[in-house]
Amino acid sequence: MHASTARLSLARQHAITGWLLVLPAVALLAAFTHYPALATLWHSFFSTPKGSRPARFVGLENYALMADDPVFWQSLWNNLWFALGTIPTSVGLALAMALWVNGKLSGRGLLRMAYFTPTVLPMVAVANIWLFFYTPQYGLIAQVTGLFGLPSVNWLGSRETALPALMLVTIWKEAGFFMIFYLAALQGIPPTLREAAMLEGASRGQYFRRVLWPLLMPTTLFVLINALINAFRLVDHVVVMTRGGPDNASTLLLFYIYQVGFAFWDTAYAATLTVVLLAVLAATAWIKFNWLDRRTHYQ
Amino acid sequence: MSSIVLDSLEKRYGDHLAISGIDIVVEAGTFTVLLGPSGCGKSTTLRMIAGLDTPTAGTVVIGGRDVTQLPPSQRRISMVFQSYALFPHLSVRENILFGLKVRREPARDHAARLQRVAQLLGLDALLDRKPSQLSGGQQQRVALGRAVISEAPVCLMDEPLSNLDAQLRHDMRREIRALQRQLGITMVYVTHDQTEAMSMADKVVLLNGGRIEQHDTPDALYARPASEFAARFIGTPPMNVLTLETLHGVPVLAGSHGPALRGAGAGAQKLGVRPEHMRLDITGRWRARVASVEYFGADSIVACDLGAAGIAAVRVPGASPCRAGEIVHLEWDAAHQHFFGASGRALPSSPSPLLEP
Amino acid sequence: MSSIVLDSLEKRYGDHLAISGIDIVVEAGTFTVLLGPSGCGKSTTLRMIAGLDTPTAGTVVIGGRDVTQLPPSQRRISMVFQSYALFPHLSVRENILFGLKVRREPARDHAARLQRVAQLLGLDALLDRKPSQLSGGQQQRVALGRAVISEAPVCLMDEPLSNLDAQLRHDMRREIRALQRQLGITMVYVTHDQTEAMSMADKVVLLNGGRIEQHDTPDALYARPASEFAARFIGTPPMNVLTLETLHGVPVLAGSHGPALRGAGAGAQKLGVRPEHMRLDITGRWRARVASVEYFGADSIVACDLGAAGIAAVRVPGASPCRAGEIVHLEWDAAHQHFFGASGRALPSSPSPLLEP
Amino acid sequence: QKAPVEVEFYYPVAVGGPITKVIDDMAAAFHKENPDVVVKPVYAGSYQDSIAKALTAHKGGKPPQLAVLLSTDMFTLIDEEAIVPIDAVAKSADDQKWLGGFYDAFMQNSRSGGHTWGVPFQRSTIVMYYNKDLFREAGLDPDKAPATWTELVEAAKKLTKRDANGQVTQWGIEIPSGGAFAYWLFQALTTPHGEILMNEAGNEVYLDKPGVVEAVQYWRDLAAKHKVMPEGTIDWGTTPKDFLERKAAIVWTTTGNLTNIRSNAKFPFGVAPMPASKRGGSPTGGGNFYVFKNATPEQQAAAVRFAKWATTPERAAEWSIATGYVAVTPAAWETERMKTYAKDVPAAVVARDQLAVSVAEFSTHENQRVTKLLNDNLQAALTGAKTPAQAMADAQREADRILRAYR
Amino acid sequence: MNRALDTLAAWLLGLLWIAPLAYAAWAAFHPPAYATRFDLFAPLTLANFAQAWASAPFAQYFVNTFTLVTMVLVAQFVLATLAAYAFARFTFPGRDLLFMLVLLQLMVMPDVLIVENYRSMSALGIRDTVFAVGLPYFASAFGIFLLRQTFKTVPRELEEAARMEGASALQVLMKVYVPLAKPMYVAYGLVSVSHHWNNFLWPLIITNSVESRPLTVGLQVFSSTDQGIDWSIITAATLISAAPLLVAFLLFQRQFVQSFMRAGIR
Ligand SMILES: Nc1ncnc2c1ncn2[C@@H]1O[C@H](COP(=O)(O)OP(=O)(O)OP(=O)(O)O)[C@@H](O)[C@H]1O
Ligand SMILES: Nc1ncnc2c1ncn2[C@@H]1O[C@H](COP(=O)(O)OP(=O)(O)OP(=O)(O)O)[C@@H](O)[C@H]1O
Ligand SMILES: O=P(O)(O)OC[C@H](O)CO
Ligand SMILES: [Mg+2]
Ligand SMILES: [Mg+2]
Repeated sequence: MHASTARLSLARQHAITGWLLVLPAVALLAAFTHYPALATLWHSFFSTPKGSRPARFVGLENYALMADDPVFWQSLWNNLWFALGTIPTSVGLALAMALWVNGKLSGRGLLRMAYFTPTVLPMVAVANIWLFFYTPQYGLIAQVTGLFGLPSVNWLGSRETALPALMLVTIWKEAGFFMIFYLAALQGIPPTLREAAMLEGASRGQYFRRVLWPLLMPTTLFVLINALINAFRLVDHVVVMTRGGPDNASTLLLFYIYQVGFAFWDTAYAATLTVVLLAVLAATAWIKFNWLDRRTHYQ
Repeated sequence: MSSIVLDSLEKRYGDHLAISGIDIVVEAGTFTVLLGPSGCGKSTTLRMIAGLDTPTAGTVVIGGRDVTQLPPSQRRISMVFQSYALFPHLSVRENILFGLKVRREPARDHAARLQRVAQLLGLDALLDRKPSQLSGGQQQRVALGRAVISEAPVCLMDEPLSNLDAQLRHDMRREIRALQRQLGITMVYVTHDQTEAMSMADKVVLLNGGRIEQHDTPDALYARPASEFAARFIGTPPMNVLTLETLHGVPVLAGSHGPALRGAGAGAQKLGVRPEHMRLDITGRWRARVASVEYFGADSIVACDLGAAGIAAVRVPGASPCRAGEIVHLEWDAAHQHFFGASGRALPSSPSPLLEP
Repeated sequence: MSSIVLDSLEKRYGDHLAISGIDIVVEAGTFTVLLGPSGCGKSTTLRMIAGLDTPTAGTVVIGGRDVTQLPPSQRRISMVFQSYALFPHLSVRENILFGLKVRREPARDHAARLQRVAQLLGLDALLDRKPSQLSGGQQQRVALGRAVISEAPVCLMDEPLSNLDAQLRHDMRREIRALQRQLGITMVYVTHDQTEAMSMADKVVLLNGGRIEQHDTPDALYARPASEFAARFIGTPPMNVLTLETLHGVPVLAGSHGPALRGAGAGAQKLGVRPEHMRLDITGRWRARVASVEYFGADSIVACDLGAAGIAAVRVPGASPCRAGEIVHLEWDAAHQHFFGASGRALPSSPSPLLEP
Repeated sequence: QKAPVEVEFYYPVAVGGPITKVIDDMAAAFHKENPDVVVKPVYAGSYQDSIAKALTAHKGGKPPQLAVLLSTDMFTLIDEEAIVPIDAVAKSADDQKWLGGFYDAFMQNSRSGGHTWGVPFQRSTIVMYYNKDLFREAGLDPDKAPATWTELVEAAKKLTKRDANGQVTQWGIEIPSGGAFAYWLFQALTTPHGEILMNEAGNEVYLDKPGVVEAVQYWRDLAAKHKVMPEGTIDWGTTPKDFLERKAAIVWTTTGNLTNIRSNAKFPFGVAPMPASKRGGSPTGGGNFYVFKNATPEQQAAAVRFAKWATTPERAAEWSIATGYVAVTPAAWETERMKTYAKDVPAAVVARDQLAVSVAEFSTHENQRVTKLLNDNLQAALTGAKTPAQAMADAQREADRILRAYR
Repeated sequence: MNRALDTLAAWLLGLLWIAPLAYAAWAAFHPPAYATRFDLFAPLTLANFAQAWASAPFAQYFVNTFTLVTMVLVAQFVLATLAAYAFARFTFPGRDLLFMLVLLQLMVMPDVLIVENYRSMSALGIRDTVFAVGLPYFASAFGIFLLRQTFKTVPRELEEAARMEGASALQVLMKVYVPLAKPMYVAYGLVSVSHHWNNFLWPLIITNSVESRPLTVGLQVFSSTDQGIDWSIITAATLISAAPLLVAFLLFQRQFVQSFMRAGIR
């Protein structure tokens, strides 16, 4: 056998196996994600078909429209604040929770359960419950603050507090979710490393910063990207709790898209907004991914 | 300076007793080697001293302070793990400096100390590599470096040289010993290499099945093994232990017709003689058949079949002219005889004049 | 049966050349030991043979078939990893049987084969444990068991005994060798233990910095080292290499006034004599000062300072009566002299009559 | 024998109780009487979910044949060419009579361009619920609800209670303004103030009229000036609870809430029509039957038959009693069951009586988009971000931009 | 000291986190009058559950949901495992591009795709089936991404050892990677099940009959806000539908704290 042809065939064999392994997943993804997503992109260059009025090619008109749409800009800004407000906190809390319930804390089975409940509860139901928490005067928060003689706040009804109130719900919903992944990842870290660090006189904080945190980077990367995407994807609670109000103070981009698409039935404009959202997400996620993945230690 | 006192230490894993009844005093600034067969509890003992595991019974006292309940980080101990336990995400440099950094030791010393340790261990060129890019021996040296640089008053090493070649190991041995002396470190050291144990130790603790078999100086361990186990464990090849029987009231090698063995105390069941203390001698009093010959460069080991008494290995210098199947005669000095009773304990009546002043 | 041929094998990691120009022929059914200092490329070479890494140049031929591009699973090789590579989620039993199961070897044999291997390695009582519940040596034995049970025609072992005690290691050595002979396995074995190399190998490949330094039988390696490096690497303690100079046209030890060294070829810069071939002798022709004495039980090493020529270690049987600072005289036979040129290569003009037929 | 015609029927659930069961029973009963038709009821979620589901199905090529959707979805459905006019299917004289038998107020959202597109089914108006105990405590006549805007403010002032710290413990009035319904409640202010917000063709709106701005100002003043209503927006969903918890003495919400409040109120309460400014009145609300275009003529005919059957006086009465919605034909109120019910629950009559002065619910082409901008601007005004005039001017401008295409 | 502080913080957070569930339990087991008032002596009742249970064919919905999540879970495990393995440990042309395409799915909002996917399901003739509810989720970018990260942290040596023993690529996957990633599988499984257990919009739109609809559609009957919120009923229904998940979590949570990668400790 000729060495170079053999070398080629080994590489090819490897490649073929690789392709075969990803094929089923990629085919399904293509069918149910990429094809519809492409169709969406395509539609963004057309007008919305209405009944017998067919779609006609309008080029970038939808994009121009969007640039002039104050609600779009407001929702984009809201979303950025929302992302900034939720991502670091929920990821940080998730990690803290994972460390707590992974350690020798008393009653950690129960705690694990407590942290995980947000993931189990359906968002619609949860949003309704939070609605009660936020209700002025007799809502749970009002009842508690009332005990201390503090004024009752119209959390969801004021422009200043509506978005932060939604952020809190999101953090609550996400932290436990991400905790699960941190918890699982912690299991893969050999305990000797902790022992070695402790012997070297490392405090728990130092062990965390210098050993655990870098070793958890793959998980953090995963969680960060998901948190980022979720910041733009979770809207169920907006629907139930504020419908974007008051006066768009809590409108998030996807909620707006949802309204444009499923309430206004302006599918072309919804597609346009979606393309922008996709682009923003893809760009940040890709940069983040490439940047972090290269710096991530995978043993 | 820190002495180490282990008082009736015990560790159970479920219903498996890994170690028990371990009483050891390691004096400050001395070098103690833990020796024993695989699985006898050496690493477990080290881990108890380090505080990585809590003993199920007993206490650990370091420098006069009962540290049994103290976390490892408060014991001021450095340790080389048998499995290295290198931080996979840190470079060699960062691995070695890890302790200095977390203990916030003055940063200006780091470079100099690192440089010294790296040079000592031949790691200069590898400082920027990750552990996964190192060979086994290089990884082990990094583990060693991490322990050495800390200059902690107590240092535990678990087979720190097992993956190094003879020469490097030889150098390391000397360096470690020098460092330990110079800094007055109290060292507990696990090794399988007897040369290492013999040449480095102030005291050797021989473990067997989780218990102490003998705790002595290397010389004494070699010259006066307290039991058949100790006798067989020390020496390469190990001491020959031959079965005795009583012929007309005098002890002789089993299956032989004499001569009577001088110095055998009452109840002697076994005779031990080290291979290096036996010689092939045409005038030798014991007749044997050569079973095999192994050549080791500097010397050869001739295995001689003594029939019912067993097989005795004889070390002869250089290449041996013997061939398997040949008949030879063996001889040894009475001074080198060790007698063991039925329980395997050494019988006191066998002095070793050669080693006595 | 499978011979192994490595043809100008090379492996680069980035711009670091781990091995290069490796040409080795391992004949079918023979036992080859790879020897060399830490980081010289032993594991890398094994990994190329196994197919775990692809060489950056050169070919691997096993049993006459070019397997350079074949995945490991198609090479019918078993291997003991230097770091064991035990499956943490499987019990000892499952670890050992792993290969049999994935290769779908007849299930009815499993029990018997497992039992034999477990007994051989003293793992009987540990079969249901997970690797994390084993001591270092026990883990190593499991790794060994996994390789041994497969009875593959080619077996690679990377320091398989480094964490075992002398006695167990001794037994294992014998067993591995017996098994290898009995099954006609082609074995490539990495070890740092020279005794192991010397006593087990048919051939020894001595590597240095990724290149072959010498490929020879153990005897030849000991008796006729091809270079100063080989000379120094083999033997514990290693061969003494003393500096020469030319006095009135004849080669003498540096700084000495003679006597002239017989047999020194032209261009000889260094003289090598093994410690076991030197003796302290009142009539010795070379005068030296005792620098230190180390006692190892069976013998002692006396380090003698020969001034500008260097320090020579002399092995003397038993405990030596010398004390540091004493003046002694050294002697050796001309037959044990090795001469090395400026490049470090051995000069041909120094026959070793003792070992010649 | 021919196979029975199948009619897929999407319906929302907007009120509590086992509605799905009631609908299933209706379909079964219908089939018993009309063996040649099988109506397959499909629960389609809330109003929002239902229109989403129906239009998705329409765009995906497999719409239902019949659906109950908000009356305000009419223009959207027409624009999407999803539905056919009922009168194109129901052409017989009897059918004409049937279509003429509904309250006219309900028909206002069901007609456009000279065609009837929807059949009123679960319809409502806004009513005022008030706590009689609290009225008594405040020294008001519990049997006389405030009937004008001025009276409302007066009463609300008396009904607003503060504790020692000045914290409000009980609000005089709550008019929900959060979520999607702000515009609807707003109509309960503009209608009495004599303003109509859009034309029948649904392509013009009149949001910046001074009267409309005054209505906004009045709403805003309740919180900002009179301090009888909480600042910020008030959630639609929690308003009934506020009332039940005695945190609000008066609330405005749909009559569809009557059953809920009746069963949970621990105090006597009254129901009253919208207080008048220049006149009385409220918008109507709720859902109509629509027949889908994609259906075969037989299915369309069968669908209409079912709608007709479901709105016969007996059925309409039954449905009204089960849900709290207003029975949609005067004839229904003449049935024995309804008469008994009206006697037992006089509050139920208030919504019906209000129909006389009621107007169509705000609905235009691009309905959701226009309502959203109206809602946004109302909320902006209510939270003080914009002046009422500013907010309504903005709303008008935006709406004009959107609706230009439909003129 | 430090530890006590930790424990305190952990529990405080825990209380906060469980508050909604605790509230749900409170409201569900008490008459509506106590839904927002906390009175130790409030009477207990099961009426809310009875009422919720009667409002929808929950038994059938449970079966549907159970079928759905099982189907989705199995498909996701299989497909994501294969793909993640390829992405983590194979090199083939186009790999990075493909991986980016996979990541794209994470970002594409499923809601946006509803119309197109509805069309596809109609074309396939599987509208209104449990299969159609699950199908678009079979290939999960989330799972692929997660498992890829996890597989990448498995020491290569273990794969090498398995390969030396003659294991095929698939055997390596099944016998080394999958068992070592077990905690991640448990995590991913819990999350996937929770997600599909609670997914609403797509099932609502693609299904029409009781035979194919999942639990959430039944639950949604109560969460419409048109009539104001009846917390008692909503919470009762929520508890009914979430109970199996909560129990499953209680059973599986231990799996997280069993260590699988502890070779070579000493
Ligand atoms: N991934 C890598 N990247 C860069 N260099 C590497 C990598 N792996 C190994 N090396 C280097 O290649 C050389 C040969 O390594 P190898 O593991 O073969 O050594 P070895 O002879 O087995 O040593 P030891 O006896 O210490 O195990 C070493 O210097 C090592 O540092
Ligand atoms: N987690 C565990 N569970 C059960 N048994 C254990 C556990 N850890 C260790 N052991 C057992 O305890 C005994 C002592 O182990 P230890 O590691 O101390 O041995 P060792 O003397 O260091 O051996 P080696 O020289 O092989 O490293 C061994 O028999 C081992 O199998
Ligand atoms: O809640 P309903 O059914 O009275 O309807 C409310 C209005 O129509 C909302 O637009
Ligand atoms: Mg050990
Ligand atoms: Mg190696």
